Amino acid sequence: MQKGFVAYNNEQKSLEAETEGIKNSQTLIQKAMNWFSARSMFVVAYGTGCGAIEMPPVFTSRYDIERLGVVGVATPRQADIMIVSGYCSLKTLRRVIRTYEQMSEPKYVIALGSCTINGGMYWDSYNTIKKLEEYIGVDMYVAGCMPRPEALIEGFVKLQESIRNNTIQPGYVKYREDYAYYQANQEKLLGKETQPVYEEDYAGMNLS
Amino acid sequence: MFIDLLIMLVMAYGFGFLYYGLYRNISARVHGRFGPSLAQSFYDSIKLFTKDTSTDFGWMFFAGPIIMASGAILTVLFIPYFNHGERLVGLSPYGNLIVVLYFMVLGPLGNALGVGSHGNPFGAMGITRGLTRLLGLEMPFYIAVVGLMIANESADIGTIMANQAETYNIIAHPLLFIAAFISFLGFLGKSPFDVVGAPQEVYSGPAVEFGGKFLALALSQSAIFSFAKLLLMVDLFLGGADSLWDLILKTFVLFVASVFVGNVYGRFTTAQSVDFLLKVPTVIAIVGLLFV
Amino acid sequence: MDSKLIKIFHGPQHPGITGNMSVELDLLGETIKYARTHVGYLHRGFEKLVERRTVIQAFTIVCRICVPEPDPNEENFARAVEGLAGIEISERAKYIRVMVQEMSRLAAQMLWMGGQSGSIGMGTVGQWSLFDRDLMLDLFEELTGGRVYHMYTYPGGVRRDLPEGFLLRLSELLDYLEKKLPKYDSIFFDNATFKKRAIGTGVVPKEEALKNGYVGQTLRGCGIRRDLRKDNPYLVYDKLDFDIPVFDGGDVYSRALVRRGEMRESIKILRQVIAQMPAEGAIMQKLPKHRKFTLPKEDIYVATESARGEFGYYMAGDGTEHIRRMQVKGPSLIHGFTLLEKMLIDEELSNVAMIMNSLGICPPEIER
Amino acid sequence: MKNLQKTYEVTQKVERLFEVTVTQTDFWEAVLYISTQTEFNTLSQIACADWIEEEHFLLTYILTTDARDKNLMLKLTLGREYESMPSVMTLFPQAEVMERDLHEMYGIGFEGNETLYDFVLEQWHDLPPLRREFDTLAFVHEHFAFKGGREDNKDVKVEQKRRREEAKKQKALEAAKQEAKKQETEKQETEKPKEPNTHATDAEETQDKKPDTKEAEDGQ
Repeated sequence: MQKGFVAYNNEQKSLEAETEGIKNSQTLIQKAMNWFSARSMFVVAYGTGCGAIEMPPVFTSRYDIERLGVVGVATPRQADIMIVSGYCSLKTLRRVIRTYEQMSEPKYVIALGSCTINGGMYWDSYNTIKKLEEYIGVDMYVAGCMPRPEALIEGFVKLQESIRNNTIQPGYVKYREDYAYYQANQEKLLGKETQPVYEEDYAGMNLS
Repeated sequence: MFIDLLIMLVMAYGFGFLYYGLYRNISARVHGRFGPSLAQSFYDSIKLFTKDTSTDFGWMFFAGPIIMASGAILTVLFIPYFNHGERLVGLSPYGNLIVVLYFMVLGPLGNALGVGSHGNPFGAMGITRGLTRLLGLEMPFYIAVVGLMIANESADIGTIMANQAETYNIIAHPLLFIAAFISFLGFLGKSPFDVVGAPQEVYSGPAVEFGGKFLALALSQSAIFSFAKLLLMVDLFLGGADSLWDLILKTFVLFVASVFVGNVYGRFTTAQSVDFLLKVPTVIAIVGLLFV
Repeated sequence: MDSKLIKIFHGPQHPGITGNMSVELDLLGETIKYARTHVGYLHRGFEKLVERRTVIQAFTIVCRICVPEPDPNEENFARAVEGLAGIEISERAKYIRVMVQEMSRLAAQMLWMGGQSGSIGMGTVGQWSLFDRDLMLDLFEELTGGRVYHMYTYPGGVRRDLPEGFLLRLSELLDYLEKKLPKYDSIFFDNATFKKRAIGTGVVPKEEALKNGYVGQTLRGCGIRRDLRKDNPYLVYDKLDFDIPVFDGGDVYSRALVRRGEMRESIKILRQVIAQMPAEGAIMQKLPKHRKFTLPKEDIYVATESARGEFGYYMAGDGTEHIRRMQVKGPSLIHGFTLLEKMLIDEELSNVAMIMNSLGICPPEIER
Repeated sequence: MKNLQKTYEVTQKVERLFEVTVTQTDFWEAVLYISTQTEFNTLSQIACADWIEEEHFLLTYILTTDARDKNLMLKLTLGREYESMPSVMTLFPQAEVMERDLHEMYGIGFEGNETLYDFVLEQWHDLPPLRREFDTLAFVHEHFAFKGGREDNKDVKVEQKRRREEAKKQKALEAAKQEAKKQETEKQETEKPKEPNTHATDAEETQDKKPDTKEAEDGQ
């Protein structure tokens, strides 16, 4: 057995142990709330990478994810789920963090593609991040390059199940409680300005 | 009386969302797919009510959706549900068509107040578009309604309904109906007049900063408001309803007609839609007015 | 600077933008007074990654350069490597490559149709056309094993032979599409609202089109008959009989009509390919082992007509198994900057999504 | 084409692709002449290759005709020490964005182009990334963390070399061990019959070795 796999397995076990404690401690109202938030999901589909090309098929007539109550919306304010569809370059990561922080709780993140898990095909690229969960809370990974639409749908179904049964600790709770950790990671990579600066003025014009 | 009003509101809420669900289902069939469940819109609204709100732009922002919702609620309360009925007439004996038309404008104005306070340019743009479009919508609709008022020599909705016992206004005044229907499409916010919240252009417009409970309130008011508009059209042109089934049938037919138009046509720009509304339906309405 | 202007960023997270890029707009009311494109949200440093990999390893990543249509990239890469290493490919492989190119072109046009109709709020067309595109992707999956990324056009030929009965299924799909295309005409191309919005919008001046290096539908939409498949034929395009649709309005509607014509031409080409393809022949030339596959110290430029215009690759070898430099120039590079920034001025905000879609701007190929 | 052949030495690379080489000082004159006097009047790409061994960049201006049927590569070499070129923006407006790209990726300056600010990178303080001396792997290991299970994330060649050497050492060690064992068993055989335990440990050792070699193959 190799070192890395052992570490990984331990990580997995600790995650599973953590979630078993939460499972049974929900009231009837919480159960109902969970049921409704699993049944209706508003998605802000931020096409950060190649994964964006498999989103139109998922949302249209071939795969029709609206059956499951998943609808696309335009703004992060209205959304429950953000799909980070593929690798994030450093410039995109700033926007992803901003989008994530604009969403109101409860919010979930589905990371699409191998490149969000460990860099995937771009593991030695200087401009893409390798591990999304260091910077924002991630609830579901869909592996593959590209993942098929069925895989994305499966990801949604699994996420809905786990929300309904309350079997995961949602990423946004981790993000809120461990904000210092996430912020330190963000600042280590992006510098002090972890969110895009729009005052920067290229052609010598003022925003006012 | 009070129970009556409550039933009217609940019915408007329920039917509004049911129709919205139907709209999603019918469009899904046009698209060649299965579509969500009929109750999906209920789930959406309940879920949105349980969400947190992450925004704070001052009290004016909170007041916006509330004014919007009260506009919709007042509109629906002043429209009688049934033909010469004792029940579910709401406040209509105390008001008339002119009051209803006034309340219909209240919603967008309240929206404008709320949206103006958050400073997002997309929201301001959406509101500007909405008010500009309202200018175009009101002209043909008001002319058509005035035509009806002149024909019936009354501004009371109950009287107009009662006068249609033999021939519906849709047959008696077809031109007025066409004009009113085109602007009714615009009032519903369907293609080709859906310029206000166009996601590809202004990023869902006025609702750009609304999330969680505010969005839920906005959705509920739009459901109630859509049903109110359907009711008004049925009352004015289809002779009102005798029974519950009659009501459902007539609103449904009108609704389906609007859904199909919305699915086939693209979106005009703001200028084009106002241009179109001020030319085509207004001219039709004026010609219709001459025949009255 | 006028203080009445509102500055907005159209994108990167915006439904009306073609991918992950943004356009910085200064608006007076809803009229655009100043526009500037910002890219870099998708930069992966492909050109650096290629330098670190061997030729065959690099082959697997080039198709990721442009997501909606990866095949012109593979074709370019394969042709550049063949040109440098001096490999001649067989007749049958050429025909298969033409087939892949045209299938990918059809799929890309379907995707474009969805985007173009979605940009003016016609959801129905997009739903239908994406379904039809998916049928094409199913065939791709059968042929290559991948829905979106195919990694099929290999230096020296193609990676696998056709599956049994593939051409039959392809021609069945073509029959279906031929029946379906008139429906798109009636719901989309002849639609009153689309005509009203698209005619006279986003006009490209004819006199600057050639000089400024615009390519593809942008040229053909303003009446200039330029297509690399005819002008600088590669593979077996000189043996095939097809037309280049040309319209001279220069606006969004003309470009849409050009694409409409191209879909029919692609079907025509595919039919000829099915009829003429030699049944026998090697699909793959014998290549050296991949650790020993070296390129001479030479450089070359190859170009392919993709569904949106000319796709050019500059490639230089350095005598080792690595590629020294591979530089990509997609059609969006010029369209997204030089053309778009100029064209958006004095347009309405409502038309931004429509214009970007009609130019076919695809950000991943701008920044690689 | 004839005009071009009169003034410059043109070599044909492949069919419909020609090459002209100029020096840095002659460049402006050449590009002006070619774009106005010959049929190659449009720019389709500015390519750049970094020849770090020969200490220069090779800039290639790829020009094409109105008929788009021939391409011309106009080549020149440029020193690597952040030198600058005259911008061709006035001749070809589309050169603006290409020069901006090259400026960011190689640090080449273009005189006359005023848009040489951030193009695809944002707040980048390192070397221009496409220069050969910029090591992307070192950069990645410095700035990013990998998910567990990818500890083998190293430069393939170095890692292969290391593993091969390790395997060699291991082999030598084992050979030495076995030699020693042989000698021992030979010694023991003279005293005692063979023990089954030694076989078991041998088998374990070989199993341990297997994943390493397999992984090295995967790494390719």
